[in-house]
Amino acid sequence: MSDRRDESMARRSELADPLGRYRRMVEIRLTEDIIKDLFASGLVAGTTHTCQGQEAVAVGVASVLRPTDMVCCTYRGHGHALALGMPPVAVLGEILGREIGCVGGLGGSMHLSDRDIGLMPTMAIIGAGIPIAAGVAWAAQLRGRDDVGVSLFGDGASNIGAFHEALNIAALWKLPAVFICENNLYGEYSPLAATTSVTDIAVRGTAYGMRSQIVDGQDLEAVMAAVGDAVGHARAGEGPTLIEMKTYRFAGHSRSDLATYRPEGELEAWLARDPIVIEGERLIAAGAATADALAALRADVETGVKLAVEAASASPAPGRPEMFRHVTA
Amino acid sequence: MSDRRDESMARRSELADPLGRYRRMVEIRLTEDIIKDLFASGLVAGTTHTCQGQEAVAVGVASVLRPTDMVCCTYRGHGHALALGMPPVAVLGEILGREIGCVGGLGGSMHLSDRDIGLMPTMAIIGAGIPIAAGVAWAAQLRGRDDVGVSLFGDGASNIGAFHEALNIAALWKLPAVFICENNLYGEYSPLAATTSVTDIAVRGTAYGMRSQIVDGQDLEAVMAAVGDAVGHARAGEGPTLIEMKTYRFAGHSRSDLATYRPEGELEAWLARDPIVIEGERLIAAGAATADALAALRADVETGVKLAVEAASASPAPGRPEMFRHVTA
Amino acid sequence: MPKWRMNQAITAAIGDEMAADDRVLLLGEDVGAAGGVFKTSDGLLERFGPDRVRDTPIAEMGFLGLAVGAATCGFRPIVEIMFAEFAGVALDQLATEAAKLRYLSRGAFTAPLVLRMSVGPGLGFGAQHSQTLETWFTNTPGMKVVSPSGADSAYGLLRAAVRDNDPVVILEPRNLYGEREEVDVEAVARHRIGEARVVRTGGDLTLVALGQTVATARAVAEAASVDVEVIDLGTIYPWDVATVTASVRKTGRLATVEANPYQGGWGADIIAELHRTSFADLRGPAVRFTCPDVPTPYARPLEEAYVPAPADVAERIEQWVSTGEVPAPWWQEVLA
Amino acid sequence: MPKWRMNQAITAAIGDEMAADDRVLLLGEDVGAAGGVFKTSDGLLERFGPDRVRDTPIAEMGFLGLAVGAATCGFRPIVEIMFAEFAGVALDQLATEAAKLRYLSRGAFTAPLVLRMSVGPGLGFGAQHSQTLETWFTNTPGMKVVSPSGADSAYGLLRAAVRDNDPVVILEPRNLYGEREEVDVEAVARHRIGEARVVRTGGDLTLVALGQTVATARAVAEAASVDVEVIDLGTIYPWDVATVTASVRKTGRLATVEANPYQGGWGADIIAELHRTSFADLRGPAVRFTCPDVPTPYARPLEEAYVPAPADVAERIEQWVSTGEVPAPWWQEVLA
Ligand SMILES: Cc1ncc(C[n+]2csc(CCOP(=O)(O)OP(=O)(O)O)c2C)c(N)n1
Ligand SMILES: Cc1ncc(C[n+]2csc(CCOP(=O)(O)OP(=O)(O)O)c2C)c(N)n1
Ligand SMILES: [Mg+2]
Ligand SMILES: [Mg+2]
Repeated sequence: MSDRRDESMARRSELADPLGRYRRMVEIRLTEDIIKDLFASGLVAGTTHTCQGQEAVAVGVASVLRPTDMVCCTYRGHGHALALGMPPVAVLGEILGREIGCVGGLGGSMHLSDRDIGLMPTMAIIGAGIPIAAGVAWAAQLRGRDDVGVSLFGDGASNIGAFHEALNIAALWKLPAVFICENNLYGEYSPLAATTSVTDIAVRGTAYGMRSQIVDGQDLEAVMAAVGDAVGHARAGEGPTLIEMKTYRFAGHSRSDLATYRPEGELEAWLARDPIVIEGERLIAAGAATADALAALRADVETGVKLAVEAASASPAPGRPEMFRHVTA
Repeated sequence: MSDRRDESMARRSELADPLGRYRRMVEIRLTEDIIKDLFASGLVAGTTHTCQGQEAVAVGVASVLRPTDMVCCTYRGHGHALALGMPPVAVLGEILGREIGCVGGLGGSMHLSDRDIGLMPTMAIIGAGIPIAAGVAWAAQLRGRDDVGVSLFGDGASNIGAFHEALNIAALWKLPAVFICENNLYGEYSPLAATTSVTDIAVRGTAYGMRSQIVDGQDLEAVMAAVGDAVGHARAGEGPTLIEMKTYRFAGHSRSDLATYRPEGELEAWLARDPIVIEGERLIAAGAATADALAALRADVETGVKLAVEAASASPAPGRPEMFRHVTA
Repeated sequence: MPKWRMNQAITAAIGDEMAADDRVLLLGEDVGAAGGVFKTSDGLLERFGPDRVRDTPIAEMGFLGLAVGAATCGFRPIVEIMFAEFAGVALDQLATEAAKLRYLSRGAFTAPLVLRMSVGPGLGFGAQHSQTLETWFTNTPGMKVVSPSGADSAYGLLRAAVRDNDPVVILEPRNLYGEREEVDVEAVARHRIGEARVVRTGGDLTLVALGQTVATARAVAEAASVDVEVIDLGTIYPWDVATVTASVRKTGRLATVEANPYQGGWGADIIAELHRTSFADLRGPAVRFTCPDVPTPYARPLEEAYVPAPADVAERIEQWVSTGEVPAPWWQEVLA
Repeated sequence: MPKWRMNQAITAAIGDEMAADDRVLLLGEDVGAAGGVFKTSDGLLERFGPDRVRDTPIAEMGFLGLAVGAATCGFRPIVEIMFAEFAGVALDQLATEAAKLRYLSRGAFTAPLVLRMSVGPGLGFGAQHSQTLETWFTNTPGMKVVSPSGADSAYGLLRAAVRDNDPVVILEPRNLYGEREEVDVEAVARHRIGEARVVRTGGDLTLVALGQTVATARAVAEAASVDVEVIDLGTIYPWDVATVTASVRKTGRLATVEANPYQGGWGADIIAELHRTSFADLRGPAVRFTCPDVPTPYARPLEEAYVPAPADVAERIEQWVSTGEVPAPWWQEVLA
């Protein structure tokens, strides 16, 4: 599907521009909102995990990567897919289980991927993507390329064995990898303090002699700066970095979660740090846009996402023979 | 077998006395030497992992524990079994696959255990015993007992996922556990630096907010002091400790390993820090023994171990029906 | 008799065992404050407190290992691993540690724990959250593996599992958590580990089912013109050879219906063993109705086609009984 | 033709593939400087350097995952996991990630890796280092599982596995590493994944063997007065139905010999499938000769009794063919 490729690549380039990045954050927000609605309305079975509130991480990471860098994210991956360039229709189509989806409707919400934009199959087993991303980095190192492998995972994932094993090896072999923990303060319904013996995931870098950093994940520019630095470090052959993004998911863990476990006021405090608002204000302050222009942009994006839902809904489900393809070579 | 129990308990009490501890270190050394010979002579199949050079850790740990504390060690566990009170004949008999062995010859060299002395089944999967020991500590905590769970493992084991998962939970739940890493500088044939991204395993405590300490594992008194302190901390409900014992195995990894991978002079340098010699000199300096007395003691132990080999060899192999017992309840 | 959803029955069984025996613990991700992601422990934290109902980090190897340790000290932990696939990060503690402790210590250390996991396709969870994975657990002496077919057996088997002195794995069909069934809490002894149940008698063919396929098999029996005897295997390791053998002696025909891929699936063990015990009784070859040998597809129509469909199975059985010809798996037509 | 020990043949196969294709990598614990704990990579570090022959930490999940990642980028990693039991800490990366990558990406990402593990009882390694564990791997579409029976097939299957575009698991019988066999490096194509080999022709009975039991089956054939056809299955997933079916058409009798516990062992799948494909050809029930359903005992005489003994199997086969009576497992006598 080379049309898809061209479109994705064009979308990726849009991130070079501050307004393009802002627009992408808005697109992620609106797409996730619609996805929640689709599930809520019973139109889709299964489960989904949206990332409202974490858009700055997705867009910030994608903005400093090349398409030949490889990203291994999780089931909470719609934002990353969109940020890396995947068109909304490919995300929505996959979630709806349609041919037009990024993997033809065979994967579903938890398994977006597209090789062209450097998005690995998103793995739905906690921690599984961390060593895989390290392996991708190893491949780049072996080839003498300066591409990097990027692993995105949650705070909860920092408690699982694969995290530990992968970070030790990555540090030991000085792999060109960037490990990005999106610390959104919860793993499912459990707050960080109930599952994790430290408050800052970044301190775990010490256990591997790995450089690490805490970043304000609501601030697009902070994200770009930190990831850009880590990527540069990796490309230069200096080894991996662990970055902890302090962030928050505005919605529940998955489709059915109303997030009643949150302490009062917590969501509100974080809503006050909405990454889209922060970036919008910055653009306005810098004279790069007016409030009206941003509102118009939002309306435009909304139209696009609605069209994407229509296009996705119009796409047929994959035919039965598809089920038998790509099992083995 | 309550005779066995009485004998083991009596042996355990001998550790209250400095000379008893010295004697036990010698016994471990000589037993391990004989085990190496038994395998070398082809008398035993399978594999074995001896601990010459690490005796101070085994005896030091056992000396500060109660029989109701539980110890989970590894396939390199003969020293711990003997230190905790298991008679040489039960160790040797198990390794020879005889009825008289601690588990009737069904387990073998890698699977010594005895509930009476608090020795859990020794697990031969790297890292497996670490969460199990934490679980034992959890049980004590739940019961409101001040017993502790002790996990012994190697430097190489600190790179496996189970280590990470167990230490996080133990710190989080403030379990009465003591995690003791016997850093003997090698995991099989690989030196620490080839497998581990840090030099001191103790720094890994930071990743869990867990207190940790580096100890001279060749010095019996230092071992006792550090483990005693950690055990006290645990019994008081203050939570777990990670202790790194700097030590060395004088022999190869297992029966067939000649350890040719060691850099020149390394073994010699460590032989100069033989824990038995260090403790012997201390006893002499303190006037607690003469060199002659220690030599006599050694000869006496040697006789005992030889008798144990004879008794073990005279014991029959388990009968076929034994193979079918204790599979399920 | 209460008509419970299966997750309510599970909650009740855990609650009843915890009330009866204070050595019983519950641990897993979000089993406490949240009451379980499938609501299989709703209210238990409030009832039994955080010592006994324990939320864990995402660390299946770690908390299963903790349960093994606590079990050796006399506790009876019930461990929840949310999806059976996650056993892929923890299998060691079950199969290589817990199942061998008793043997390796000549009975001095045992691991009377229960490991509950949800299994099965059908809910749109995709390739990594839809398998049944029995065969990861069914060639390891020292443990037991059961799978309930509804609220009643979920209640009964769970209570039996907690009281069992060995590690017991419970594979809970995820698509049944919300299904209601009458639960006879008095007659809990009807569900014994190692015992299959004839849930529908019939004379023409024995259809062996497990977990979520018991409903499939019942529907097949309703739909088919031949007289199908349905056996709910209940325990898959060690399974009940005697009950299946007795049934086949009567019917002379054997089939299985499974929610897993064909090659290497659990039904093969049933058929191979019956081949030995009942060769003379079998009037023709036994047949397995399973999913095809592909990962679970996501798109709804594909996933629906993936699992054995009652109407399709019924039709093939009818043809088989009338013509004597062994039905080939449906996907052979698609692939041809 | 060289007469190599199996570990030499493995080393040669790895070396030949690495020489032929610089995308081939080798990684695992002590595979480099030490040449492998079973000496299956002796000299390869010197030959190919530390980039391509890589010692790893003790972190099976981690380094298998790294191999998956590298494989998606076009490398062909050969991963050594020393004992198959250790897959219990890493199974996720194989069965839930590597095997599903191709499907989930519609072919865009694949994991052409080889996972070598040593298996089997017989060497006094005790209950946690002696299992064969096929069934952990044989109901997962998307990967392949083979097991060599000596130096020749170890060489051939390994070369085929490296060239295969899917994850291939190689279960190497540990007791054969030191055994010599002629290796026909030219005729490597004789060993194809998915193809069984008739290694001894016979007319009375088909005896299907895998890995270390191929030698057992050959010895049975030598010892027995009946004419036994021995099939070396070679690949256990997906296994070669056609070859076994053709043999049974000729012999009319089928048995398996397995180095694993009885219930749920791989032989059941063979028999169940043959029951379907060859019902009319089978003159009587098929039989499985396996280990008993207990963990592997350590004491030498017990471990010797644990694995199927050629003389015993031969005797039972003779009785069976002459009397028509199905032999019961030997341990039923002990247990009775
Ligand atoms: C090995 C494993 N265990 C459990 C789960 C179930 N699970 C899915 S998401 C999730 C929470 C993950 O939390 P975190 O890593 O913080 O990521 P977030 O969802 O917050 O983005 C859990 C426990 C899983 N997918 N894999
Ligand atoms: C999961 C697992 N991987 C690999 C092994 C094989 N193995 C046995 S001992 C050993 C080395 C362990 O090194 P370390 O932890 O330092 O302990 P030491 O032997 O030095 O006491 C290895 C790799 C194993 N038993 N389990
Ligand atoms: Mg989180
Ligand atoms: Mg070591």
